Amino acid sequence: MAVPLIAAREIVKSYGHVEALRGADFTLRPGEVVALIGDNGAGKSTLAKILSGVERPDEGTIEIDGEPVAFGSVEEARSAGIETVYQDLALCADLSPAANFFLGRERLKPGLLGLLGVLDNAAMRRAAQEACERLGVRLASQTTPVSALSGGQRQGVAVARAVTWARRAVFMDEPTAALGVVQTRLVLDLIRSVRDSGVSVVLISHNMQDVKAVSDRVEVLRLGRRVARFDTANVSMEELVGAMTGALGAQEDGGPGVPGQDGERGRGA
Amino acid sequence: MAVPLIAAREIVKSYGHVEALRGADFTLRPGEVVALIGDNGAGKSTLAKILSGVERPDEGTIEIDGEPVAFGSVEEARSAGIETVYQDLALCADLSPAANFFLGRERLKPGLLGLLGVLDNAAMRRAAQEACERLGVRLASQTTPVSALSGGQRQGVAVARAVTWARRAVFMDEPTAALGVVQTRLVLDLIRSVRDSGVSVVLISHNMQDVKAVSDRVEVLRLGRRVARFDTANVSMEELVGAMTGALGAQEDGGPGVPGQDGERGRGA
Amino acid sequence: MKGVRLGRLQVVWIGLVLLALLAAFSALAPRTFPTAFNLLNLVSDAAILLLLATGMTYVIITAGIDLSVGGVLVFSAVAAAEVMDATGSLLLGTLAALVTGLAWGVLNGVLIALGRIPALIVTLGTLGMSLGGALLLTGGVDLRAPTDLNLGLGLARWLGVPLIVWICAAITAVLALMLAYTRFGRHTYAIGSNAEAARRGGVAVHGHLIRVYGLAGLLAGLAGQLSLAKYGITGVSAHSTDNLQAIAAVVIGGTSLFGGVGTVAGTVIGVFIPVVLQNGFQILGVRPFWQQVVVGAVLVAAVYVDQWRRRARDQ
Amino acid sequence: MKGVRLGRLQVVWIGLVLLALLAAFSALAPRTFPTAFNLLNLVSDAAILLLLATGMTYVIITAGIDLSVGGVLVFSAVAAAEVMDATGSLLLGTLAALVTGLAWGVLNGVLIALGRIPALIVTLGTLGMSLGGALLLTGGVDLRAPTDLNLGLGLARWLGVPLIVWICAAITAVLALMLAYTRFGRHTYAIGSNAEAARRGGVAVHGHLIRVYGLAGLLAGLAGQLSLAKYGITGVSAHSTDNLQAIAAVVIGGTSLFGGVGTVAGTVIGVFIPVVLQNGFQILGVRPFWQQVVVGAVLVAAVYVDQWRRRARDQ
Amino acid sequence: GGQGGQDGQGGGSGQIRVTLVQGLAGEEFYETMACGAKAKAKELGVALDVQGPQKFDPTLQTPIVNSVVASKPDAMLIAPTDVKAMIAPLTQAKQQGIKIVLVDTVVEDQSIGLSRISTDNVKGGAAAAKALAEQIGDKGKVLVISTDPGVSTVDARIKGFEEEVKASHPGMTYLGVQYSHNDVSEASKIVNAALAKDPDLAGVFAANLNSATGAGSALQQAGKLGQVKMVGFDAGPAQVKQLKDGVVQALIAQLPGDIGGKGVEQAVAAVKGQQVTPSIPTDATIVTAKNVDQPEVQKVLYKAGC
Ligand SMILES: Nc1ncnc2c1ncn2[C@@H]1O[C@H](COP(=O)(O)OP(=O)(O)OP(=O)(O)O)[C@@H](O)[C@H]1O
Ligand SMILES: Nc1ncnc2c1ncn2[C@@H]1O[C@H](COP(=O)(O)OP(=O)(O)OP(=O)(O)O)[C@@H](O)[C@H]1O
Ligand SMILES: [Mg+2]
Ligand SMILES: [Mg+2]
Repeated sequence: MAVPLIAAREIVKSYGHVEALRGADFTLRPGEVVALIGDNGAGKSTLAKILSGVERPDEGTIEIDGEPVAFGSVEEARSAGIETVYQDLALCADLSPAANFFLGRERLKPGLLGLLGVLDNAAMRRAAQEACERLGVRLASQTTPVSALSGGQRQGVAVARAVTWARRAVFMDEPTAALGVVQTRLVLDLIRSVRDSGVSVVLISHNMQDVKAVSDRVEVLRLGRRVARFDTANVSMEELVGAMTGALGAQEDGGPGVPGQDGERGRGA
Repeated sequence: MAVPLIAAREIVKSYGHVEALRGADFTLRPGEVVALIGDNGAGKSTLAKILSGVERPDEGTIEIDGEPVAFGSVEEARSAGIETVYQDLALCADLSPAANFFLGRERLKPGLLGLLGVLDNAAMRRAAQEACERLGVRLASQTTPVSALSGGQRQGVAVARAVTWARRAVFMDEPTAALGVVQTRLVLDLIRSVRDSGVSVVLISHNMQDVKAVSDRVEVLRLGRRVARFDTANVSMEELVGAMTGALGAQEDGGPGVPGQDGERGRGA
Repeated sequence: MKGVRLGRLQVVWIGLVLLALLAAFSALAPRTFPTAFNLLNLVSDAAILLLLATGMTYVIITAGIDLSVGGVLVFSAVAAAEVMDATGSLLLGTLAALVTGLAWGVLNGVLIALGRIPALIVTLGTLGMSLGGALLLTGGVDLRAPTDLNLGLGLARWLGVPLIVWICAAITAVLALMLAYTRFGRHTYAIGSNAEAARRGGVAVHGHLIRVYGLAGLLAGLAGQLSLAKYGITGVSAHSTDNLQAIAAVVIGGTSLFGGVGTVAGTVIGVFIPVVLQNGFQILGVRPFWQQVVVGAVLVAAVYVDQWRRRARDQ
Repeated sequence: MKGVRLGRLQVVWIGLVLLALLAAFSALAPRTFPTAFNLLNLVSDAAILLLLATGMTYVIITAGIDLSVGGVLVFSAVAAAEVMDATGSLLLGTLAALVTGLAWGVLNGVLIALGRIPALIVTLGTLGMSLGGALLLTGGVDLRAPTDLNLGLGLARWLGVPLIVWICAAITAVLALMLAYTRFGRHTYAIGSNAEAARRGGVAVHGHLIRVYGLAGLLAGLAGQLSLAKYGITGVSAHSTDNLQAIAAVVIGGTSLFGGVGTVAGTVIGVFIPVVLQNGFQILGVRPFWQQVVVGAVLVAAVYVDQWRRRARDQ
Repeated sequence: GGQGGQDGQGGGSGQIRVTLVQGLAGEEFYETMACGAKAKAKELGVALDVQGPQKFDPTLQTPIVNSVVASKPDAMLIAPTDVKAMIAPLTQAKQQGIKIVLVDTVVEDQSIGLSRISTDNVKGGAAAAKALAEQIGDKGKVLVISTDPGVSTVDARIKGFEEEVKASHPGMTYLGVQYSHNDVSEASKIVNAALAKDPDLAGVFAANLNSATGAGSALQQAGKLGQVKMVGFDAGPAQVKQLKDGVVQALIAQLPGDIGGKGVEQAVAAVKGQQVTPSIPTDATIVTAKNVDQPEVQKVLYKAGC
C-alpha cells in the first residue's frame, strides 16, 4: 500500500465562471473501495471525469502509480486500466446494448473478415447478455436500441460495461441511482468481488447505507474541495452527513470567503 | 375516501413487441402518499406517463373522481391538477432553470406588455429560485442553461416545478435518485407537507427506506401487472422485496405463461 | 458577469468579425467602399434576404429547416403580380402575397407537425410545388410589377434610406424582440431544445410549429412583394439559392442546426458578412472566380474565429 | 420477429413505395415505361448521384452534412481533364480525380472535427472554394474529356449494362456492407448517436470524422471522373444542385438529419424515387411545370407513407 | 485588380477605367466576350475590369452594378439580365456620370446606353429551327431542352424556334420544352424519357451547352447518335468538339468576342467625348460540320481562353 494507484492534488476546474473544483485532492490505493461523497454540485462528477480523461483540469497534478500523467484523452486513462460509469451514462441511444457494451473495443470476426473490420455481432451479443445478467438486468433483446430501455436497464448496461473492462480502477458515478432493490444488491456484491479481484473502486453515491456497506474509506467533497477523509469502519452516519453539509469540519470550509453557489444564493434572496 | 382520485384498470401498453404494461391496475385516493414500486422494467414509468397524459394506453380505463377520462394530452391531465416528475426529468437543456420551471405557464408582464406576450423574467427567476431553495437546491445562477447543472441540481429543478404546480396529485418518478442526503430529506419532508395540503403523491422509488418513511400505502408492479398492495404500516421490508421479485405473490404471477423479458432471457441462455 | 445573458454574448465575436471586414475594406478602398452610396446599397441588397433569414432563424431554432422560402417568395410575387394586374390595387396585391406566403408556410407546418414528415422533405416538396405552381401561373415567363409599385415603393426613400430597408429592418427588430422576450419566443426555444419536454410541459408543440412555419412563409410572401417592388420582376428563375443563403446566414450568426439556441441579432450579422465580402471584393476588382474562392475561405475563417473565441471564454 | 434488425425493417416501406410507383407507371404506360431500354436508362442516370448519396449517407449518419459534393465533383473532373490532357494517361487522370476529391474531403473533415466549425458552414465554404478553383483552372470554359475516355469507359457495357453502372453499384454495395457490418460503420453510427459518449467510449471521434468526410470527398472525386467519362465534359456550371439532390435521397431513404440512424439501402431507394417520378411523368406526357408540382407532392406523400407505417408498427 | 482607390474621374486625367458586367460569370459566351473586350482594351491602353453574377438574373446582377458604380469607373459595359429590372440600377449609374454601353442584351428605357451592341436571340432561335429542319428533312418530332424557365435570352431563343417551326415547317411536330435546370444529368434523363416515349424522335434543339451535353450523352448511350439530329446554341470549344464528334449537327454561333471588342471601342469613344454609334446589331451564324473549317466560320467560334 505504499504508492497510491491514483493521487490527484490541488485540482482546479472552472466552467466559465462556475468553479466546479477549487483545489480538490483525491487518493485511491490499489485494491480498495473508496466512496466519494458530497452534496449536489460539490464537484464529484467533475472530479471523476477529470480522472477518467474526459475533461482536462485547469490546474493540479495527477499521479498514477506515483508517475505524473496528463490525461489528454479517454484513451490514455483507459490504457492505464481505468473505466468509468458516468452519471449521464454516456450511452449511444441509437445503438443496441451490445454495441454500447463493446463501443470502442468491438470484437471482430476471426480470420480474413476480421482483418477487414467485420464485426462479430453474435459473440458481442452473447457476451453483453451474460454481463448484464450477472447484474440481474434483463433485456428484452440485445438488438433493440438503448433508447427503448427503462432507466434501470440503461444503468445496468453502463455498469456491466465498465466493470467488464476495468483492469486497475472503476469510477462509478451513482451507479445504483436508477436500479431496483435486487439489482442494487447485485451491484454492491459486484463492487466487492471486483475489489477482491484487485481492481480498485471509487463509488460516488448519495446513499449512505450503500456507502457504509461496501466502502473501505470515504472521501468527502464540499464546494470543490476535499474536506474530510474517514475510514468507513470508524465513522458514523451523522459524521458523514455533517462533513458533507459543512456542519462539521468548518475549519476547511473557508468561512464567508467562499462564494460561488453561496454567493449567488445570497444575492437571489 | 369513498371515490378514488385516480382509478386505472386493466391498462395495457406495448411498444412494438415489448409489452410494458399487461393489464395493470392502480388506485390513488385523495390526500394519500402511495409508493409505486417494482423491479427495473416492471412498467412503473410507463404507468406514470399514461396517468400524466404523456402516453396513450392501448387498452384499459382511467377514472378521475369516478369519471372516466381519456387523456389525449398532457394539457388534459394538468387541468385535472396532475403534475409529474419524469424519470428522465423532461427539461429543456438549453433553457435556464427558471424558464424550465415556468415552461408552458410563463408569467407575463403586467399591463400592455403582458397582452403582447412579453415575459416577466425577473419575477419568474425569483419564484424559481425560491422554490428550489425550499428543496435545498442551490443554483449558481437562474440564467445559465440547465445543461450546465449537476445531476442533482437538475432533479431539484424538476421536483420543485412539479410540486409547485400540482393541485390534486403529483407523480414522482424516482425523484431523489440523484439527490444528496440533505436534499433527499427535504424532498421527503416536502412530500409529507404536500400530502398535508391535500395533494396526493405517487412516489416511485427503489429506496425502501424512503418508501417506508413517507408512504401510506404501497402498490407493487411486476412484469406490467399489479401483483400486491400493502398498507405501509403493516408491511416488512422483506415482504416488499419479495413482492417485487416474485418470491411472494406467485399466485398473481401467471406462472410460466408470462413470457417477455423472461422469455428472451431463456432464449439468450 | 453572471447577469449577462448568454444569447447576447454569442453575437459579440461574430459581430467583431463583421466590423473587422468593414474596417479592412474601408482601409483598402477608402474612397469607394465606405461611402454613404455604397453602404446604402449594401443595406438595400441585404434587406430582403434579411426577412427570409429571420423567418429561418425561428424555424432552425425549433430544430427544423425550410428549403421552400425561395419558391414561396416567387409564388407570392407571381400571385401579387397577377392580382395587381387584374385589380389594379397595390393593397390587394400585397394581401395576395401575404396570404399565399402564409398558406404555403402553414402547409409546411401542418405536414411537419401533424404528418411528422422530416422538415427537409416537406419543404423540398413544397419548394418544387410552389415553384412549379408559379411557373404554371405565368407559363414560365417573368411577370412585371405594375409601374406604380416599382417606381413607388421600389424607389421610395425616407431620411435618405429606401423604404424597403425600413420595412425589413422594422420587421426584423420586432421579430428579434419577440424571440427574446415573449412567450412565443420562449416556446420556440423550448421545442428546439427538447420537443418532448416541451410537450410534457404543456406547450402546444404542433400548433406552435405550424405558427413558426407559417411565420416563415408569411415573411417569404412579404419578401416576394418587396422583391417585386424593388426589381420590378417576379424572378421565377432567380431564387433557387435563397434557401441556402438564408440558412447560411442563420448558422453564421451562431444558431445551431440542432435547435434550441440562436438569436436574430446573430442572423443579421450572418446576412451581412457574405454581402459585405462580395461587395468589397467587387469594389477591389477581384475577379469573380477568385471571389468565390475567397468568400468561401473567409466565411469558414469568420465562423472559426467565433467558435474559437466562444470556446476560449467557456474554458 | 425480435431477431430482425431495425435497420432492415426501416427500408421496407419506402421500398414498397418505390415498387408501387414502378407498378403504377408500368400500368399507365405499359408499352414505354417498363422497357429494358427505359429501365436501363433510369439506372444509368441515377448511377453517379448514387455515389454522392452514399458518401452523404455516412456524413449524415454522423449528424453532419456535406454541401460541397457538387463543387468537389467539378474540381476533380477539371483536375482529371487537365492531367489527362497533359499526360495522356487515363490512369493518372483517375488518380488526380481521386486525390483531389479526397483532399477536399479531408479538408472538410479537419475543419469540422478539429476546427469545430459547423459542417454546414465548412462545406458551404469549400463548395464556393472548389467551384471557384475549378473555374480558375479552366477560365470558366468547360474542358472536354479525352475521346478514349468518353468513348471507352463512357460507353463500355458489360452484360448489356453500362460499365459505369457496375462501378457505382459495386462501390455502393461495398459501402452498404461496410456501414452495416464493420467497425468503421459502427463508429459512424456511434458518433452520430452521441458524439460525447463515443468519445468517452474511446472512439477516435476526430479521426473518424475526417475519414468519413474524406470518404465523401473521394466518392465525389470518383463521381467527377465518371461524369467526365459519361458526359465528356467537366460541367463546371452543371452541379449546383447535386448537394440537395443527394441530401434529399438520403433523407427519403430514412436517414435522420440528426444522425445515428440510416442505411445505404434506404439511400438507394431514395435516389431512385425522384428519378423514377421524373421519368414516369415525362413519359406520361405531364407538362414540365406540372411535373415539378407533382414530383414535390409525391415526394412528401411517399415519405409520409413510410413514416406512418413505421409509426403504426412501433405502436 | 488593384485599382481601388484610384481616382479615375474626369475623363482625361490618368488611365481610362472600364468595367464589363457580364450576364453570367463563367459562361463561355461571356468569357469570350470578356476576351474580346480585354484584347481591345489592351490595344487602346485602357484598364478593364470584369464582373458577373453567378446566375443570369437581375436580382443578382443589381448588387454587382451597385458596387461597380461605387468604385466609379469611367465607363461600364453591361449585358443587362432583364429589360426592365435593370433600368433602376443603371439609371443610378448614369446619374453618377458613368458612360454605359449595352452589350448582348438591352433594357427597355431607350435613354440608357450610349451605344447598344445586341444579339437578336429570337432570330437565333429561328435560325436553329431552320438548321434543324434542314437536318431532319423538314419532318418529324422535335424537342427543345432549355435551362430554367424565366431566363430571358434562352426564352427568346425558344420563342424564335417555336414561331419558326409553327410558321414555316408544317411537317415538323413540336413536342414542347423540357427544362434541365442547367444540369447535364437532368438533360440526359429528359432525352432518355423522350426516347422511351417517342422512339421516332427526329431532332433536338438544345438551347445551351449543358443541355446539349446531357442530351448527347443520352443519344450516345442509346446508340442514336447522328440518327436523332441535334442543334446546339453558341460555339465554344466544347460545342465545336461536339459538332466534330457528330453529337450535334449544327450550332448557332453569335459573335461575343466581336461584341466585347466593339463595346470597349464605343465606351472609350464616349469617355473621350468622341462620336459613338447608337446601335450596332450583330448576327447569328449557322455552323455545321461542312462549313466549320472555313476561315470565315472559324472566325466566329468562341475562344477558350485569352
Ligand atoms: N459542463 C458544465 N458547464 C458549466 N457548469 C458545470 C458543468 N458541469 C458541471 N458544472 C457545475 O459544476 C458544479 C459541480 O458539478 P458536478 O456535476 O461535478 O457536481 P456533483 O458533485 O457530481 O453533483 P451531483 O451529486 O448533483 O451529481 C455544479 O455547480 C455544476 O453546475
Ligand atoms: N419508448 C419505448 N420503446 C420501447 N420499449 C419501451 C419504451 N419505454 C419503455 N419500454 C420498455 O417497457 C418496459 C417497462 O419500462 P418502464 O420504463 O416503464 O420500466 P420501469 O418500471 O420504470 O423501470 P425502471 O425502474 O428501470 O425505471 C421495459 O422493458 C422497457 O424496455
Ligand atoms: Mg454528479
Ligand atoms: Mg422507470
